Amino acid sequence: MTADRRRSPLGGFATAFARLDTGSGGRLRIAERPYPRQLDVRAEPTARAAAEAAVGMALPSTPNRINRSGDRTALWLGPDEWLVVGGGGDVPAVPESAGWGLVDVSAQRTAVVLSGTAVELLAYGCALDLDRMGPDWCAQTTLARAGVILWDSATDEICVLVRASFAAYLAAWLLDAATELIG
Amino acid sequence: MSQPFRHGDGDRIDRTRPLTFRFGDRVLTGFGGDTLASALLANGVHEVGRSVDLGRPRGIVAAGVEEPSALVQIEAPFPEPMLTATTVELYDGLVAQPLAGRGLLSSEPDPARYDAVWAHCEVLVVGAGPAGLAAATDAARPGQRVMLVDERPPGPGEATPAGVRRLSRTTVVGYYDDNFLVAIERRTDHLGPAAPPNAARQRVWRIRAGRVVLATGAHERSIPFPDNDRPGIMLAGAALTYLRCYGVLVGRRALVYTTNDSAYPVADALRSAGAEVVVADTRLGSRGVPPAGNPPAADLTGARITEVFGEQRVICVRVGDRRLDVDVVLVSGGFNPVLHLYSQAGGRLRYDEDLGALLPDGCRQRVDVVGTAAGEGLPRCGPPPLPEPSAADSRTFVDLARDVTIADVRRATSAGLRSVEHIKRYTTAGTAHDQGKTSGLLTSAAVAAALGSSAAEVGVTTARPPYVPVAFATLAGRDRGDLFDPIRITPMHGWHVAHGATFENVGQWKRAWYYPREGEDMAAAVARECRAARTGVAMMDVSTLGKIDVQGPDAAEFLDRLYTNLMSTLSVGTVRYGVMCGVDGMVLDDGTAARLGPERYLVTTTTGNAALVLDWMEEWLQTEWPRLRVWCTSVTEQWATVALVGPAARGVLARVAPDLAVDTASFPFMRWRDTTVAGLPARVFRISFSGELAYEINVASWNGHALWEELVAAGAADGIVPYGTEAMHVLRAEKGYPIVGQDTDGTVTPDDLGLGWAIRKSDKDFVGRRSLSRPDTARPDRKQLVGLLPEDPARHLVEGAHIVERAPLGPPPVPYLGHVTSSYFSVALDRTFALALVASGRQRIGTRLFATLDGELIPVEVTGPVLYDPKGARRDG
Amino acid sequence: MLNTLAEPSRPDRLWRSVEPRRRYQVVIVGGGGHGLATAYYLARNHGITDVALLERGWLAGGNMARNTTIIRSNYLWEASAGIYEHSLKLWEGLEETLGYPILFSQRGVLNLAHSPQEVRDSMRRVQANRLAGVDAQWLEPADVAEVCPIVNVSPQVRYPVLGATFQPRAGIAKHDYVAWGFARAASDLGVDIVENCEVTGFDVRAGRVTGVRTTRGDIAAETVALSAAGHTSVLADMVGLRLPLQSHPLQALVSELLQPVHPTVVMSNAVHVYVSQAHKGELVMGAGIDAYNSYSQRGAIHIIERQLAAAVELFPVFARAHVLRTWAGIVDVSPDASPIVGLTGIDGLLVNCGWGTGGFKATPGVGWCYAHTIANGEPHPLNAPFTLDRFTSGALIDEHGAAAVAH
Amino acid sequence: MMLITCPWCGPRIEIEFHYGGEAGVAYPENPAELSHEEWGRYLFVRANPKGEFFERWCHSAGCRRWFDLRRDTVTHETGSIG
Repeated sequence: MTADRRRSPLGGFATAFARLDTGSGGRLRIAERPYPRQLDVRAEPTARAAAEAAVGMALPSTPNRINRSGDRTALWLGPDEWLVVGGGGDVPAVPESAGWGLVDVSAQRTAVVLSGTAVELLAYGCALDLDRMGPDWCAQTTLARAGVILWDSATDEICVLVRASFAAYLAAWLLDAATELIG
Repeated sequence: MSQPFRHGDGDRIDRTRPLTFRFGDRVLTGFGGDTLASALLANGVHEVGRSVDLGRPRGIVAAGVEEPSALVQIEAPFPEPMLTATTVELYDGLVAQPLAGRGLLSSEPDPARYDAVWAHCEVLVVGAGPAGLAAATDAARPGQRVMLVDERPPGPGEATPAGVRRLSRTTVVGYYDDNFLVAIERRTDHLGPAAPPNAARQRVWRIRAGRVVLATGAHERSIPFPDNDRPGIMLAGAALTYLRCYGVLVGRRALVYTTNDSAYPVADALRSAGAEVVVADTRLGSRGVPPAGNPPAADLTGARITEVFGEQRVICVRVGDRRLDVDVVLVSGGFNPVLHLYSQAGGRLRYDEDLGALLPDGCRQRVDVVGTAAGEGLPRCGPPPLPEPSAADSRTFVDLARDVTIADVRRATSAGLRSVEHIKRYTTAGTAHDQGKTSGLLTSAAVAAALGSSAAEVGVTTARPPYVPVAFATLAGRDRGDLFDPIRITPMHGWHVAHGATFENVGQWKRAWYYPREGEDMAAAVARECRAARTGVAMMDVSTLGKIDVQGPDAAEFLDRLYTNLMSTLSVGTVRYGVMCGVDGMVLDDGTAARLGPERYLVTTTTGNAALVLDWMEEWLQTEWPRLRVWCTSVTEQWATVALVGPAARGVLARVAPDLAVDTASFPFMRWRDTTVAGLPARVFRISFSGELAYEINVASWNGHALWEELVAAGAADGIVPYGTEAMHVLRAEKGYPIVGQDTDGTVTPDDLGLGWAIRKSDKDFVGRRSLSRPDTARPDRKQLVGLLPEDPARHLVEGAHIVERAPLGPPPVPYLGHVTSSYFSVALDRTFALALVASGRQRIGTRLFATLDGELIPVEVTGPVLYDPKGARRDG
Repeated sequence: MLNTLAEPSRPDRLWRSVEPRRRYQVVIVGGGGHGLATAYYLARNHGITDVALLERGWLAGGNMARNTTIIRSNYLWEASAGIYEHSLKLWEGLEETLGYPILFSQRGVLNLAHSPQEVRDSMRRVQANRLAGVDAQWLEPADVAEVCPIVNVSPQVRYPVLGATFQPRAGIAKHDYVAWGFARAASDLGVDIVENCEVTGFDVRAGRVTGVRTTRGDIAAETVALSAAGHTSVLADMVGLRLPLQSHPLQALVSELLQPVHPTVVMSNAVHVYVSQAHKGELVMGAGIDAYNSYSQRGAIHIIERQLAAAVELFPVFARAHVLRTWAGIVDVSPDASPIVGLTGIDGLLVNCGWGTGGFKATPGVGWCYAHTIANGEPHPLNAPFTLDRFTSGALIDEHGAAAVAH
Repeated sequence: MMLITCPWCGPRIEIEFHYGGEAGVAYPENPAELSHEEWGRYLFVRANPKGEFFERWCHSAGCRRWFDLRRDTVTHETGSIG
């Protein structure tokens, strides 16, 4: 493997994000966290344990909640679907007739982290009641006119997972929404 | 003297902040906190415009959003049509014009920003009057979010209850399902030219509330009498508002004309401010007992205004046998609780005889109405009295905004109209900017009188959003320009831009259309790109194709049920073209399915249908076949895909994929291989949408740009050419490959497209199969996809041209056989050609038909759809 | 060709709203534009005046009072062009026919194309229209700007205008006056117009509909003709007739009165805008259809917001115009976006429905053909293709492409 | 704007959902055995009641699950089925 020649969907936005940081006096920060490992995991109830063993962590049972384990987080996407974000190593192989499945979707979406007045910024285009999400939440929803996965990635930080083809649109939309902050 | 009618300190104005503005050709002054109306009145200006139909002078009637008549056009800082002077906050440099009923739109682009935000609360209180404040205070408690929304600017010294979020200059305009309310906040209008350019001028609040409290107050209404529209005739409550809030004495010789006690404090206040006031009470023998204080008695009882003198301004009125010289007439015909939002919410209204007004009568949504909006403390004076029928009825207005008189109403009823809805449409009453806020019940009363029925029976017309007019741009918000709709791009987009590609919109995607070189037009560029693909090597970004990972023990069975051909018979490592039908048997989408493993497939869809096909799969899995153990996952953006096409493609691939045996025997057509391309982990498909030797190379999308550049470099020796969607369309059309959405329109079956071979022979069902045997879908003379060769090989048929059997055309309607779906110039064939859907097309191969274009007839020969390399000899290079 | 601002005349005589008799030759259920036109042509073309027109509320108070009054005939398929063009020809003489000012204004309709595929579809429709005898032409962006200078034809917008089809004979009319004109004329010819009379059931004897039950008593009839648009399913259910219809809200809005700015009618399916400026000066604009079934005459605000975003992109001059009022009609949509007009398989019961968003422009044309069907017991050649049977045979008349939402 | 309760994700705005029309219309066991009339009815005829309606929705912007919902087509009041 030659040198890393990857390009992240929002590589071109770094300076604009930095300008927002200074312009808003640090009140609001937007940054891309590129190349997050993402595994889409599907499992029937009976095969749940096997899937968890394969990805090496427990998958949340409660809708719109996450489990954290070391550098990985498992997001609830549906009654039989999860997204395991972070970690590394080989993608686990799925045995035949296992009753669970897995797809490497690491390049499908990129991660944008919002910190500071993230909730206020999201309120411009997200209909969720973000003040009432409780701890360790995640949600699939729409932000502006793009489908996203939002999750509580750290204290005072919300991570937005957006499909690569929509990322530039969403970044431009977020920066425009923040116009009043940068003056 | 400037502002001769200022009197005392209004509690809303700031006398230390003088402001200069222009109205019409007059330069005037006012104070911070003034509305345009209060500033005009302070300067003794009552007449502000002319009425829409009759052109009569019109003045200021009210002090708020209910204003029916004082319409102005704002000229600066930016033109805005038809605002009420009573709601325009004064600022330095305001320029307004009187308005004669019709607004003028500016041809200048609106420079303002607009935005929208979502908000959530447990309790939303609408209206910050006494009742609203009390409700908000009462609701405020830890953990409970209370929003208090008020249309006025924050008044000096107005306290917001602790724990309450207050929005001022914010008007709730709509009340929708599930306690969803929409409010408009006017954020910078009052700053005029000083408004910061980066701030949104107006903001749409989308509020979801657990419970709503409507403290929306009541609107005073007038009393119909001849010439009751003259400037200087206004609502009594408004006069008090102007005095108390804005320090404006609306006149010095006032007649207070009332049906109820609420006007007595008004008379009292104006008298103490030095005005001469005569009180005329319509009630016979009433001494008028006002709510509090030492009441002045009515000077005239059982009184009726029978005549008004003065055109631009009332100067004198006749009450009974008395003539009174006045400069204002202050009218109170009772009050209408403001229940527009309640009604929008689905609330029922009942007519209350005592109030002569509608009251809330129950609503399915969680909403309470409090204060005067619920009728509390309103005078129980019944509806205002109507004058006896007379010639003056044609000057006695019920709706000033639309110039509707009692005579108009009677005309409607005598024409046979009975429903208030018909009468509204006949007279246009209630349809103006104010939507009949002050006039609605007067109109109903007039209708009732004309029909000899009651206002209760007549009712009122339905209140619809918005409660007050809202600018188009405000509701448009930030979905403008490039943000109007997402622009979806591929990982190689930057390269295409840098290399001068022109783009076409394909759904939300921007796709490279062609790459013109210096001095090339579209035709030349496309010809060059096609030539490269047919004779050398060319490459295309096909990353936009939809990709779906289908896995699970029943994946094969699942795909067999959705595709017209069998996918279960694919062996691992191979790829198959497939067609999907809707339940109606019409072609839904096409693409390829690659078997990645015994229980895993990767299927592709057309660019436009990626989401539709995934939804389609999920719908069948979840709602019809829950027992199938299959999972579908979109991987469209996981992979960047480059098509490497042309006789020289193998050599180029060999150069960048050293581990891959590229010879036909080791890597035959319709197979896929995992390997390394340019050092990047890749999956290569040997499939072709051009008939040439071709590979589709997939890498993780973040490596797409690197792969593209490596291929450009590796192909340089062979003069590799990047090509766009137009060349792709030409190449596939030369081979007769249809494009779903261009050669199909939702009425085309697989057989119509000549894809009968892709329909399984086994009788195993697939979605849509039953529809293919319906009488009409089984007809032999259906429109079928064929090729067309214009007899003049230089003649290009327009896509959409229609096909007829014979020339010349008869008179319309002329029967036609079909239409041209695709039409191009082919470099390979050195001529033009087209694809068309033609009735019984396959039987007409070899015959001569005509393509019509705007009446002209172009002779064409019908051929099979495959015009280039029909034997498929070029597939392996 | 700026629209005039002439105040329409207000006639001093309209229709007689009467007590229903107990028996009629024909009962038409639904006093909207279609029902009124049908009653009128029954009397005028076929001499059948023993007709009752039953309206459950106030006359023409449904979609007739709620539509955006666009009149055009440039539909894709021969069958559609046939009936809509017949209708347009009738519109052209309707003021004289009815002796009533309906403010019919042939200011032309532009259907914009925003993508290469829309250009293909537009060309196809223009060619089909010309063969069908419908006036239609293709305009390049520059020509679009000539016809309607306020349209933004800049290539710099998200979905640029790539051209448009133009039907010069198309236009608008004043919906209420159309209804009242038909009502007065029908009433004069002896048709009984009955308002506030809701049909609550049907009398069926030996598989034949012999009358209706109403909130104003039972009424016998030799023929019962449904003409109830969005409420057709509700009525059909009463006789166990299941129709391929779904009822949806279709929203519209109106601005304040403005000085003339918009000389024609512009429709854009891609961005769901269709707008004209009425005679009095207000902008009348149609929005998209709400996706779900509904009988509530209101829609969701996001549809309006989306439509106005598109409108302001397309017409920057509209930025500071104001929305005064929004509302919704209830449209009955058929699977192929084409109407169903004719026999039902139940003797004595006829149906006219499924017009979706196309009902207003068809008013005189369908009235003419439906009256013929009622009078002769078999369809007029122009409505013959619009049978229920096509949903069995599969011979649909798919107008989704040409119609989409913006009729 | 309706607030629709997804059985998994809870209340979400209607924009997040895809409408599926009448609930409980099953794909025929053996389509080949149906008459043209029966097949036509399956293809095109759906209930269209004024009032209570049992219908299908998909939380397409969320968990992508289909579910049935009881909704009043006049008031838009919703409730789960069961």
